[in-house]
Amino acid sequence: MTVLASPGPAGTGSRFARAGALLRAREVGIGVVLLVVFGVTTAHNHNFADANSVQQLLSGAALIAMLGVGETLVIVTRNVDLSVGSVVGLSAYVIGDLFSHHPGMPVILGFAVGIGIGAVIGAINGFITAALRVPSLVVTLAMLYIVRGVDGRVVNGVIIVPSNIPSAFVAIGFRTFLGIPWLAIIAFLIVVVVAYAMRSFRSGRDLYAIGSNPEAAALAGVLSARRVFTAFVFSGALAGLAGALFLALHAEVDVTAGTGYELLVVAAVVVGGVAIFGGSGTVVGAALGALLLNTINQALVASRVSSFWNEAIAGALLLGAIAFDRWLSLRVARGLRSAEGAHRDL
Amino acid sequence: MTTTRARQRRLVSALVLALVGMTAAACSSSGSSSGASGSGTSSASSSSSASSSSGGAIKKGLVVYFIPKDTQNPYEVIADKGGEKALAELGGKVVVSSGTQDTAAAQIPSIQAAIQAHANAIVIAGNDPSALCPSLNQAASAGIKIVSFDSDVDCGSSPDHLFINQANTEQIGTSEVSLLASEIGSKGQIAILSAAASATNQNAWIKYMKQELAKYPNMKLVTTVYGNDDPATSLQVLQGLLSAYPNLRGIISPTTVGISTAAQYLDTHKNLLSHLTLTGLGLPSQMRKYVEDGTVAKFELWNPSNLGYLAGYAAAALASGTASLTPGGSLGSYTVLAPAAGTGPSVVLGPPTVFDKSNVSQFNF
Amino acid sequence: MTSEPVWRRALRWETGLVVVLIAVLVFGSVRSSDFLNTTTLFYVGLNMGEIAIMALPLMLIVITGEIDLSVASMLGLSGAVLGQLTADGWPVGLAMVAALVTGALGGALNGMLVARLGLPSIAVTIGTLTLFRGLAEIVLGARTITAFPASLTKIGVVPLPGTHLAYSAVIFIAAAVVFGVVLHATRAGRSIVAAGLAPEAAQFAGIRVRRLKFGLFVLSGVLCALAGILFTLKNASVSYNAGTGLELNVVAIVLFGGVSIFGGRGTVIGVVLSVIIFGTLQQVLTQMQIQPEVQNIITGVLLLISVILPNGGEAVRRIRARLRTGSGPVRAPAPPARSVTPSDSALTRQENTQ
Amino acid sequence: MSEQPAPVPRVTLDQAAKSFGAVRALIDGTIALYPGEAHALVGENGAGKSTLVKILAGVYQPDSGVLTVNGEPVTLSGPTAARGAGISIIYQEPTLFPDLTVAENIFMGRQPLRAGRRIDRAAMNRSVAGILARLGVVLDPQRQARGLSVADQQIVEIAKALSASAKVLVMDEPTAALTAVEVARLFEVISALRAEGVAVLFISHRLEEVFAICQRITIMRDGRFVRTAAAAAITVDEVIRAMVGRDLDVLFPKTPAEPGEVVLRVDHLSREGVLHDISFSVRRGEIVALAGLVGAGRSEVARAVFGIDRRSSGEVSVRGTPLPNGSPLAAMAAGVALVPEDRRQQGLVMDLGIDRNTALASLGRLSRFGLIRSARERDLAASWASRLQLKFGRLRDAVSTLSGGNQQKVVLGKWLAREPCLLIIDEPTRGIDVGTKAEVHRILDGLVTDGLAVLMISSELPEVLGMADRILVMREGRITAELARAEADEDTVMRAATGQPREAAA
Repeated sequence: MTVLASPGPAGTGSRFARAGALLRAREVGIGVVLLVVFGVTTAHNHNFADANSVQQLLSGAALIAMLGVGETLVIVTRNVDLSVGSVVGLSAYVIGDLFSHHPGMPVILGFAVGIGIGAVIGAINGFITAALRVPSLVVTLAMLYIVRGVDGRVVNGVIIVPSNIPSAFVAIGFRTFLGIPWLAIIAFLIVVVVAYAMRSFRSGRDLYAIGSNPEAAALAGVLSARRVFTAFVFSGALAGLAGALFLALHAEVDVTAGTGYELLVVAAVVVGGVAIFGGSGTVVGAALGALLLNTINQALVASRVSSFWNEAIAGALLLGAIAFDRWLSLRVARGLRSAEGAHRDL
Repeated sequence: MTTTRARQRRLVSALVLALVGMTAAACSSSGSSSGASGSGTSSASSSSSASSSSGGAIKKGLVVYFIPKDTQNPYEVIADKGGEKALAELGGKVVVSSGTQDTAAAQIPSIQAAIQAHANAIVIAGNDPSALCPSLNQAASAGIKIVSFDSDVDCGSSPDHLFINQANTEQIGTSEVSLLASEIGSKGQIAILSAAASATNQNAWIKYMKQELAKYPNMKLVTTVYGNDDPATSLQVLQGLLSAYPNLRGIISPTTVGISTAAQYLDTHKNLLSHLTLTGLGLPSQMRKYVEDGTVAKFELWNPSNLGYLAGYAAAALASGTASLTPGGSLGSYTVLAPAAGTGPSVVLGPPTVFDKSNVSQFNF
Repeated sequence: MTSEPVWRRALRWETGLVVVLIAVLVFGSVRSSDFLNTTTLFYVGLNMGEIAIMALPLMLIVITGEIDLSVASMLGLSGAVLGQLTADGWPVGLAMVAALVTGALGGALNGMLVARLGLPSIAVTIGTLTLFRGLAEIVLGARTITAFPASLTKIGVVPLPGTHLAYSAVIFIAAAVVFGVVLHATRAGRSIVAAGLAPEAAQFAGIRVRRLKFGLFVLSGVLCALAGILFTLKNASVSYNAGTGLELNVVAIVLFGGVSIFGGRGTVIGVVLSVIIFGTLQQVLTQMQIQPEVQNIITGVLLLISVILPNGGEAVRRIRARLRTGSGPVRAPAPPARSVTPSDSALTRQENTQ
Repeated sequence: MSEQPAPVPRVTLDQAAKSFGAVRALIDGTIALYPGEAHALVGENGAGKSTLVKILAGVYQPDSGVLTVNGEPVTLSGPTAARGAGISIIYQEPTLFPDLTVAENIFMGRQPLRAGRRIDRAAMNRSVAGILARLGVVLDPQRQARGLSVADQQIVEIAKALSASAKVLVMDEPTAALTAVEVARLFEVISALRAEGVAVLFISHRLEEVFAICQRITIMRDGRFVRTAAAAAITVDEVIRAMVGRDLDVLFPKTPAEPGEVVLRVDHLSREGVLHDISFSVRRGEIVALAGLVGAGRSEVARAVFGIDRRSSGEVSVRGTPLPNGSPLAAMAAGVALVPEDRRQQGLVMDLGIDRNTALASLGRLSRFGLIRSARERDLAASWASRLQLKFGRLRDAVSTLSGGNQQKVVLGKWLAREPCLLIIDEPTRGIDVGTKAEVHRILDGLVTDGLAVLMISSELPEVLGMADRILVMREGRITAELARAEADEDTVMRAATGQPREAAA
């Protein structure tokens, strides 16, 4: 046992340090891939690095990144939220509808409504999942259908046209600050704040505990159900906010808004190194994952690849990213195991 | 009797209104496609007599199933309303039925429902050129008349069906190109921002655009990108397009989602306007903002409500046997055109309306 | 989790499904005289056939605790291959074989990534969902292939001679019987269940779990390719986006059929009932001219019910217990009177300062 | 909380009852824990021990009965409340968060905070380092818990309790997974805690341990309190009789073996970084035990022989025919059976019935034309259930409803149904109550006399010494000694297991 069997703390320390470095490398790794994709494309076509293009890279990824943050909170607890896409759609449309019928409505109210809608749907997801102990994948899949249906009833084929959206609102979609799109800034702030909270607050650590070992979490007095509930509410609220920003970005919305986002977001989060079965992963990684996927997609068009090839290549790269992340975590595990072995050597 | 007369009068007035509206638009559209405006006037002048000649024999109580691409497509919702208007005036009824996704699979149950409900006619906008043919065949063999609009189904003669062409396919292709050419001085790189790669009408128009482009040696079509009629995708491919071809001078987007997305982007990146011109097919309601603030100078469309109205009228006429699919045959004021490459017998609504600052605000669709 | 034999739980759920089905049929025939007839039967089979066929292997995969979201994309890809090769003048039979081989290869890719590399199947198959669809797009581009012999495309128009069933429906029924026997009465079936409930225990009992999963993904690929062929012939045409988005319907059907997303639980009869219910429901609602959006909502609600009901009893008991003692999953405000919880926070603060 | 005067018990439970539906898990739970005292709670599985523990832990609320803390009646609304009351529990299976650091594991839910309710990681790591030092353990507070040895996990659990400044420490079979040396270490910790006035509730099936460290013993049977007695005033036999309610014949029935021909031969077996050049053989009619510390590689040998893990070099042959690498199926075909270490994860499919589990390894022989004949399946299960004196309701019942001992019997039945020639059994009686323990040993002895070859892995020295004909001692993946039954005793085995008698230093 350890008492009899342990090398100098220095030795172990360094080993674990290395393991830790590798752990951090999950984010670093994605960053590297990101830079490579960007570099290669730019070398191939210099305009890929010009202001407009970069701005679009950022604001294009902003929405998915935002959704990815919420999705991460949920996935870390061993759950998943497939309803985000439909929430984006509903929230975007309802806000647009309000603007068209009450032109005077203050912009901020638009955001409030969106966040509110998302939070309510998230609360429903959360309650059914946490209180009734129903697999979230099924619950949120069902919610995806339901919200889409409701959205359809609301939209009823009437499109929200740009002229009805207050310019102050649309401005958020394209205005930049110091050359950085507001969308990207908002997403960035959300990522930073949530990342910090996930690391430095008990509630944040609770989420990891729940996903890492639910029974242990319960025994440690973690209020699992309440935390999971909160995670879903948060995910929903972010989806609602994303809906508002979707409207700001496109200045118009019909029923197609946000369709298919659910898979996109999960993909981004997974690429971002968040373990699909909970317990580990960071919102920073998720955001980077979103940025990476968006960059890849645009790089393909920008490199004049026939548009028929985009989807296939995107899919292949996605698989590559997942495999890469797996390889990385395996190395971490090996690092720990070797450290462990050494740990017990006499 | 009196009631029917009243209805006929309303029908007449409606047709006239619709067509006159178009003519006005055509004339005001600063001389582009003059041939088009000509045909417009002719149909207008003949409309009243035509409609009265046919209206009388239209059966009452006809049930027509309108099957749009999906129940949410704003353009088609307007068209369906037009159809409902027509059938209401003809004493029949329209059932709008389709899926939530614009796939053929989602439309098939609606066709089946029409069969089960012993409908008199089906008016369909095909999500897929061929996938619907087997089901439509079943409908036809159940005695249901088939009319296609907006996006034709390419079933050859099984079943026989009438295609209500929003505007002569070739004419759209050519006029789109000439619109753009006139704006960019007939030279430079241009690109097409289309909907789904499999959309029949899109591909048909693009084919003719390419033909037309042969006449402009200095205009080069560098690529066609597909936004799948989804704003996000459209925006993404547009951006890629712009960084891939920095010297791009013009974009044609023959789809309402594509053109409005592109317009919104240009509107928010005015620096691009100095060298980039956008045109295509769009809804005035969607585009008004961009036309009025100068982001887009001109774009085209026809009145989807009139299209639906005509389709509904045609369906009723076919179901009543007052119109036939034989080329040269008459449908109200319209003549049935002989089958051409890719389409069976068809009727052309008229030339597309060109919208610009002067008229964009007059249209509510 | 459950101390109760698997089959009894399932049986209870299936009786529920039967009730739902009867309800739908009664409702339908009351609302429309044109409902309870052989045409409807034919249509249900025609519309559900391919989805149903894809649901069978997916069910087994879910029972082993994995999932395959790439089914609809594989349907599209195999259809594209079939179409392209036929257009290239291959004999249709050969083209079909090629399509099936494509399915096997695609399934093998999924299987390799999941079973061999141990990647999470939900992530992998989201990736192959995109990949397969993309390959289909490369194969067909903007073209739509219609060059199929009428002798084959008639399966989209007429039922199997002597029956009122669509060809794809007949194939599904045959396949369902085979799947039922395999899952419930063979070593392979037991292995699948064991692998889903306790992978390690299964391995220690000499069950080659990885190989099993690999095989199931290949099987899924092949049957999705078969579905792709039927789908193509039914529509007498194929374009790259054939069947887009069907994956969620397939998953929904499997789950509504009572297959546990956690693996280990599920019966073929449940899935079959689920298929029939969804098919007839669609017919009823469309004939009643109910907007498709409402159909979506109903689908979602049914799905929710399907998972809430089995857990419902438990949940209620838990919540009662909570109300009684103030403990339990969703923590109620600290219980009154004699509880030590109030002092709890104080103590914690004390500890924190250590 | 200040020290209570000795006579006032820290915690008392009086006639607590708890039922789950029809099942009366606890009928009369009565116990009193005094500061500075180690109190043993013994009883067969199903006697209600763990239910009582969960009540103290605040996980369950008793249906009736009174719980007092420091003399005042309380309701523990949950684990947090229990911890608040100064009660800490160390569960049999350590409950750690593999993805989190050791420090976080210890302070989960109680992390020290700084301004703005933010977690003060520095302080957290510091105090954890302090606690670990106090336990004399070198363990990096910032390492991930994933990959910790069972012993180290146990340590983390204890550190958890200490960090909560527990006044009452409940240990549910803390030694089940520990080897003798580790147990010795644990006992030092316990005495240290007692010295600090902590009341310890110690639950174990190993009576020798109970008598070694406990001052007071409470015995339970069938959910009822039987008696509490001072350890000095009661004998092992009395305790066992009180537990089992009947006299228990000898715990290690072992008929001297006359070994036959070699069944299993292992030559120079190695596995990268785990096993080094392992060679030994097991003959017909003998029990060979693998002894050693946890992590010495005993279970790894079993896994490599059975083919769960691939071997990087070396030969394994059964009755002269070499086994292919990494193929459990081939091993089974050759007549090898493996009763694994972890019953719930590896031995059984907990949600399946007794019949299904028993048949799981024999499906091939139960089928005709690939179809399983359920009649034969049931007969198989039934016959083994009776032969192993399995206590059960219906054969359909999920094995999760059975007691640990009966579960182990199902695992045995599953493998014996294959009529193997070699039985590898890893921790045959871990977490099994005394009564069933003796039964399992009798079964093993019977099998061996019938000519089965048995390779037994056990962390319980008495079991090893009591049942084995030969003892192979392992250390760091190597076989460091082979001892005949005659020459083996605790001391020789421990020396071989630890290399030098260095434990004196620790």
